[in-house]
Amino acid sequence: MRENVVIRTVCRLFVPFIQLFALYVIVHGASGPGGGFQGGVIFATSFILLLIAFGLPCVRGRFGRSWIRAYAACGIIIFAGVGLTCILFSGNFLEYAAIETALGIPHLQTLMIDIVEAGIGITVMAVMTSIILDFVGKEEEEPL
Amino acid sequence: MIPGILPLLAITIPLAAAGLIIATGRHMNLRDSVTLGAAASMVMVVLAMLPEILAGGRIGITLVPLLPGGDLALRVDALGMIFGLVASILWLLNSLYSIGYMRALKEHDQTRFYFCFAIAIAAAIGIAFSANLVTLYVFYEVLTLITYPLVVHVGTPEAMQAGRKYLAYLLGGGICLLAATILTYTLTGTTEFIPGGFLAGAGAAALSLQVIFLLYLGGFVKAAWMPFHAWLPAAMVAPTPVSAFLHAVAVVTAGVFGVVRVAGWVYGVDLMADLGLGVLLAVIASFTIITASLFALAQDNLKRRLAYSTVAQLSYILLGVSMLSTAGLTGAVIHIPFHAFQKIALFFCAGAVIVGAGRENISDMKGIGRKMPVTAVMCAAAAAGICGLPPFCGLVSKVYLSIGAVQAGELALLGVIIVSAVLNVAYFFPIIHTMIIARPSDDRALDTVTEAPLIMLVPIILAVTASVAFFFFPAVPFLDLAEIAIADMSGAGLP
Amino acid sequence: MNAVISQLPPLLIVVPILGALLALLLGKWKRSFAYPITLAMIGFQFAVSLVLMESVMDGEVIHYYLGGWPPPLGIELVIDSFNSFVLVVILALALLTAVWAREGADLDIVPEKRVSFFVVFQLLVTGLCGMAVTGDLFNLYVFLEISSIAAYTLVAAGRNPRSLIAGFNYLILGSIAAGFIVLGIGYLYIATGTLNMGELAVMLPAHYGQATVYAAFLFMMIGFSIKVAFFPLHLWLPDAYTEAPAAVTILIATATSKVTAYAMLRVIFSVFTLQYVTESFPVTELVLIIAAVAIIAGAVLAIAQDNLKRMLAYSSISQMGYIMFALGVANQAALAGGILHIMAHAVMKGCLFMVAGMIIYRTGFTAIRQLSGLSRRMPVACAAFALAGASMIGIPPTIGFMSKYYLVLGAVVAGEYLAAAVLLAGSLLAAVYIWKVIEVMYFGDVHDEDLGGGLEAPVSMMVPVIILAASCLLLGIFVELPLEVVGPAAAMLLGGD
Amino acid sequence: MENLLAFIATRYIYIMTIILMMIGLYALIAKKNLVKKVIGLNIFQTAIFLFYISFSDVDGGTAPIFLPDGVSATYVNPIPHVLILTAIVVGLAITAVALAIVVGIYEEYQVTGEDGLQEVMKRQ
Repeated sequence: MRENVVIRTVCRLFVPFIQLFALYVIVHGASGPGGGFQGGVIFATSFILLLIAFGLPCVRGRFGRSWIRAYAACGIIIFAGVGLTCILFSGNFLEYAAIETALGIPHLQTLMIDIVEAGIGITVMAVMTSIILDFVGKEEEEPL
Repeated sequence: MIPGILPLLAITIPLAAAGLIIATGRHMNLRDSVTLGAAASMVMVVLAMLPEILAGGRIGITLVPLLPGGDLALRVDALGMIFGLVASILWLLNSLYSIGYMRALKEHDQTRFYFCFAIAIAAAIGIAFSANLVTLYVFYEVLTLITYPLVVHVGTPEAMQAGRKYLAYLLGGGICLLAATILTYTLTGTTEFIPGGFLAGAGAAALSLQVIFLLYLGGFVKAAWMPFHAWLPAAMVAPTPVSAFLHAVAVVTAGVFGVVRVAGWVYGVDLMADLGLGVLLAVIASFTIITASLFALAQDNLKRRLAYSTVAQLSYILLGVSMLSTAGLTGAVIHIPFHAFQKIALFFCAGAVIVGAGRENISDMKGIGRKMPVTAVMCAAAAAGICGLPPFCGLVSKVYLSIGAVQAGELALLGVIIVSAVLNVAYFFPIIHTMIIARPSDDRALDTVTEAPLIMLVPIILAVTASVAFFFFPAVPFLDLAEIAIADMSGAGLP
Repeated sequence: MNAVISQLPPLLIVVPILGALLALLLGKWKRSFAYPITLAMIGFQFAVSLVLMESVMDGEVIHYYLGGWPPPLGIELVIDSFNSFVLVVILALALLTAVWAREGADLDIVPEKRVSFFVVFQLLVTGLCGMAVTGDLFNLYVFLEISSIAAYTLVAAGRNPRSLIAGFNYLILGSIAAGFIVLGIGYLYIATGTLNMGELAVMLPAHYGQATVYAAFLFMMIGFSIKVAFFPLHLWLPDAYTEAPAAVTILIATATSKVTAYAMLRVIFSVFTLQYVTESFPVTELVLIIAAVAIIAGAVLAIAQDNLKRMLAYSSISQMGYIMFALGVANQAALAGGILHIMAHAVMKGCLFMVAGMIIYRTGFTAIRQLSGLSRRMPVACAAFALAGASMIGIPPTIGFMSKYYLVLGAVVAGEYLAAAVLLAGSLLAAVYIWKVIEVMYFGDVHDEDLGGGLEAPVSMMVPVIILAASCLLLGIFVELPLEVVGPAAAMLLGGD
Repeated sequence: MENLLAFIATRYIYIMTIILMMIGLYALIAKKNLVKKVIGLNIFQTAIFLFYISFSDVDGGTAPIFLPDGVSATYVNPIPHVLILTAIVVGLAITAVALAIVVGIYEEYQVTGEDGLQEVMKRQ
C-alpha cells in the first residue's frame, strides 16, 4: 500500500476538498441542513483518509495527541462560553437574542449560531479523529 | 426545672455512660466507675419522679415528631414507673455484680459488654416510659439488637447458634409488633396509650381485632410464652450477669410489660373480655406454666432450670392479665417487680457458684453450701420466695393472683396456680437439698471451692433483703403504684 | 426568586463540564491538579442543589427555557420539590464518594489513569444532575446516556481484568435499555407531537386509549426496569457492582441507581399520570407482585453470597424492590416511603460499600468468611457497617426503618396486606444476610494475629463513612426534615398539590 | 386479506425497522463474538434511528429551510431529525466505549469470544 502512488496522489488531492466541504457544512448550519456534528465528522474523515494512505506516524505528526485534546476542549469551551455570555447579557443559557438586543447589532444571532456550530464542529472533529487514531495505534501508548 | 426533662434524663444518662465507657475503655477502674455512677444517678432520677407518680400525676415529654401515628414521646405513669424502678434499681445491683463476676472470670471484651449493657438499659427505660406504640416499638427493637452481643459474648459456636436463635425469635416478634402497630394506627389514627384502651371505638370487626391481638402477642415474644420460648433457655450460654439482665432487669420484663400495656391501654379490659381474648391468654398462660415447670424438673444445668422457671413465672403475669379482674391484674403487675427481685438473686447465686466453684450442673453441686454458706442460704431464700413461701414477696403476688382467679370465677385458673406451686417446690427443693444438705461425693471434691467475692455477695444479699422487705411492706411503692395503674386502666366496672 | 437563582439550573451542568475539561488539561500538565478540581466542582454542584432545594421548598417550581425557547421547541429545565430532593441526596453522596476516592481510588486505578478517572467521575455526576433537572423527555435520554457511558467506562476502568467483562455486559444491557426508552419516547412523540414532560401530561389524556401510548409506556417501563435493575432484569448488576473499582461501585450504587429510579417515577407519574397507570391496565398490580418477588429473591440470593460486594449488590436488587413497591401501591404514604427510601438506601448502601472498599483497601479480603474478627482491627469501620446494616434491616430509629414504615403503612392503607407481609419478611431476610457479616466481623476468631491492631483506613476514607453512618441514625430520628420535602413531592407525583 | 395487504403496503417501513431491530437484538443475544455483539448493537440502534426518521416523513415534504417570502413548501418534521442526530452521537460514543472494552478484553485474555472467555475464566 505504501508503494501505491495512485492512492497517495488521489488522497493528496481529495483531502483539501473534503475539508473545504466540511467547513461549508458547518457554516451552513445556521440556515439549512448541516451543522457542527455533520461537518465535524466530515472533517475527521479527511484525517482517516490520510491515515489509510500515509500511515499513522504521518497523521500523528500533523495532528498530535495534545493538539487533539486541545481542540476537543476548545470546541466545548466555545460552545459553553457563548452560552454563558448570553447569561451575562441577562438572557437564558444560549439565548442569542439577548445579546442581539443588548448590543443592537443586526443578525448577530446568526453569527452566534455559526460560532456555536463551529465549536461543536471542532470538538466532533477532534474526538472522532482521536477515536480512530487511538484504536489504530494502541501500542504506542502515551500515558495521561 | 421542667419535670418533663426527668424521663429524658433517665434515658440520656445510660446513653452518655455508653459513650464514656467506650472512651474510657482502656482504664478498667475508670470504666467501671462510670457504669456504677450512671446506674446510681439513674436510680436517683427515677426516684425523683416517684412522688409525682404516687400522687396520681404523669410526666410527659415529646422528643421529636417521628411518624404518623406516633411521635417519639415519653410519658411516665404508674405502670411505667414500676418497670422503670425495677430496671434502674436492678441495673445498679447488676452492675456491682457484673464487675465482680467479669473480673473474677477475666472475661474478654469487657468494654463492649458494659457498652451494650448501658444502651440496653436505656432502651428498657425507654420501653417503660414510652407514650405510644411507635416509641415502644423503637425501643423494643433497640433492646433486641443491643442485647445480642451480650448473649453471644463468649463467642463459641454454641453461643453463636444460640444468638441466631435469639435474633430470629425476637426480630420475628418485632416484625409482628410493627405489623400490629401499623394496623392499629390505620384502624384508629393513633397509637397513643390511653387508659382503658382506644381500640373499642374503632368500630372494627371482632375478627380483625383478634388477629391484631395475636400479632401483639407474637410481638411480645420477649415474654417467652410457650411454644415461642425456645430463645430464652438457648440464651443461657451468656455470662451470668447477662442472664440476670435478660430474666429480671429488662428483656422478658419488657415482654410482659408490653402485654399488660396493650391489654390495658390499647384494648382495654372490656374489649378484651368481649373479644374472648382473656380466655385465649388464660389458655396460653396455663399451658406455659405447667409445661415449663415440668421442663424445669428435667434440667440439670442450674441456669437452664432457672430459665424454665422464668418461662413459667412470666406466664403468671399473663395469667393475671387474662383474669381481667382487679385483683388478678394487680397480682400480675406486682409480680413483675417481685419476680424480678427474686429471680435476679437466684441468677446471681448461680453466677456465684460458677465463680466460686466453677460448676454449672446441679448434680455437681453436692454440699458446696459448706464452702459457700452465704450463696447457698441466699439461693434457698430466693427459691422459697419464688415458690411463694413467707416471708418473701412472691407470696403477695400469688395471693393476689389467687384472689383474682376466684373473683373471676375461674377455679381452673386457681387449680393451675396451686399445681404450679407444687411443681415449683419440686424443682427448687432438689437444688437446695443438693447444695446444703447433701454430702459431697468425696472428701476432696470441695477443695477448690471458695466463697464468691464480696462485691458479688452484696447484690445478692440486697436483692433477697428487698424481697423480704416487700413482703412486709408491699405497698412501698409497688403495690401502691399497681393500684394506681389498675385504677387508671379500668376506671370502674371490674369485678 | 432572584436572578441568580433563576440562572442556576444550567450552571449546575455547564460549569462542571468546563471544570472537567480544565481538570483534563491541567491534569495533563500536572497529575495532582485533577482531583481538587473535581472535588471543587462536585462541591459547587452540591451547594447549588442546596440553594435550589431551599428556593423550591415552599412549593414553587423553577422553569428554565434553554435558549429562551419555550416548549415544545426548546428544552426546559424544571426544578421542583421532588427532583431538588433527589439532587441534594445524590450530590451529597457523590461529594462523599469523591472525598472517599481521594485515597480509595488508588485501590483499583493505576496512577496513570487517575486524571481520566476523576474527569469521567465528574462527567458521570454531571450527567446524573442533567437527568434530574431536565423537563424534556429526549433530553432525559441524552443525559441518561451521558451518565451511562461514563458509568460503563468507570466500571471497566479497574485494575481487575474481570471488570472489563462486567463493564461490557453492563454496556450491552444498558444500551438495549436505552434503545427501548428512546423507542418509547418516539411513540409518545408520534402520539402528541411534543417531548416536554409538562405538555405531555396535559396532552396525553386525550390519547389514553391508543395503542401507540400503550407501546410507549411498555417500552419505557422495560427500558427503565433494566436500567434500575428491577428483578428479573437485574442480570448486569451483580457483576458490575462486584468487579467495578470500589469508588465506582459506591457512586453507581448510590447516585446512578437512585437517579434512574427517580427518572422512572417521574416518567410514570409526571408524564403518564397516576390515572393512566391505575386505570388503563393493571400495571400497578403487576409491579407490586414483581416488586414483592424482587424483595424476596434479591434477599435470598444475597444470603447465598460469600463475596461481600456481591452480597451487597444482591441486596441492592432487593432494596430496589422496595422503591418499586411504592410504585405498585401508589398512594401518598407508600410513595413518600419510596422517595424516602431512595435517600435511605443511598445513605446506607453508600456506607456499606465504602466499608467494603476500606476492607479491601486495608486487607485485600473480599470474602465474608475472611473478615473474621475484623472488628478488633477496624473498630470504627465495623461499627459503621453495623449501624448501616441495622438501617438496612430496618431497626428503629434508623432511616431504613422510617422508609419501611411508610411503605408498610401505605400497603396497609391500600388493603394490600399480603404485600405488606412480604415487605416485612424481606426485612427479616435482610437481617439474615447483614447479620452473617456482623457475626463474623465481631465474634469470629482472629486468624493471623501478626496483622496487629491499627488497620483503620486513612482519615479521608473514614470521614465520609462516619458521616454516612451517623446520618443513618440522625436522619431517622429527625425524619421530619426530609419529610418536609418528601411529603409534598409524593403529593405532587400523585397529582394533588 | 386486502386490509392486511393495505396495512403492510402503508406501514412497510415500520415493519422493516422492526425486522432490523430484531436482527440487531438477535445478534446481541445469540452471537458469542464480542465484536459481533457490538455490531448487533449498532444495527439495533440504527433501526431506532430509521424509525424516528420514517415517522417524521411527510408526503412530498422537503427539507425545512427558510424560504424567501412568498414561497411556501411542505416541510418534513425537523425535530426527529435533530433528535436522531443527537442519538447518533450517543450511539457513536457507546460504540467507541464498547470497542475500547473489547480491545481491553482481548489484550487481557487474547480472546474475543464469550466461549473462549469462559474457558479462560475457568482456568484462572
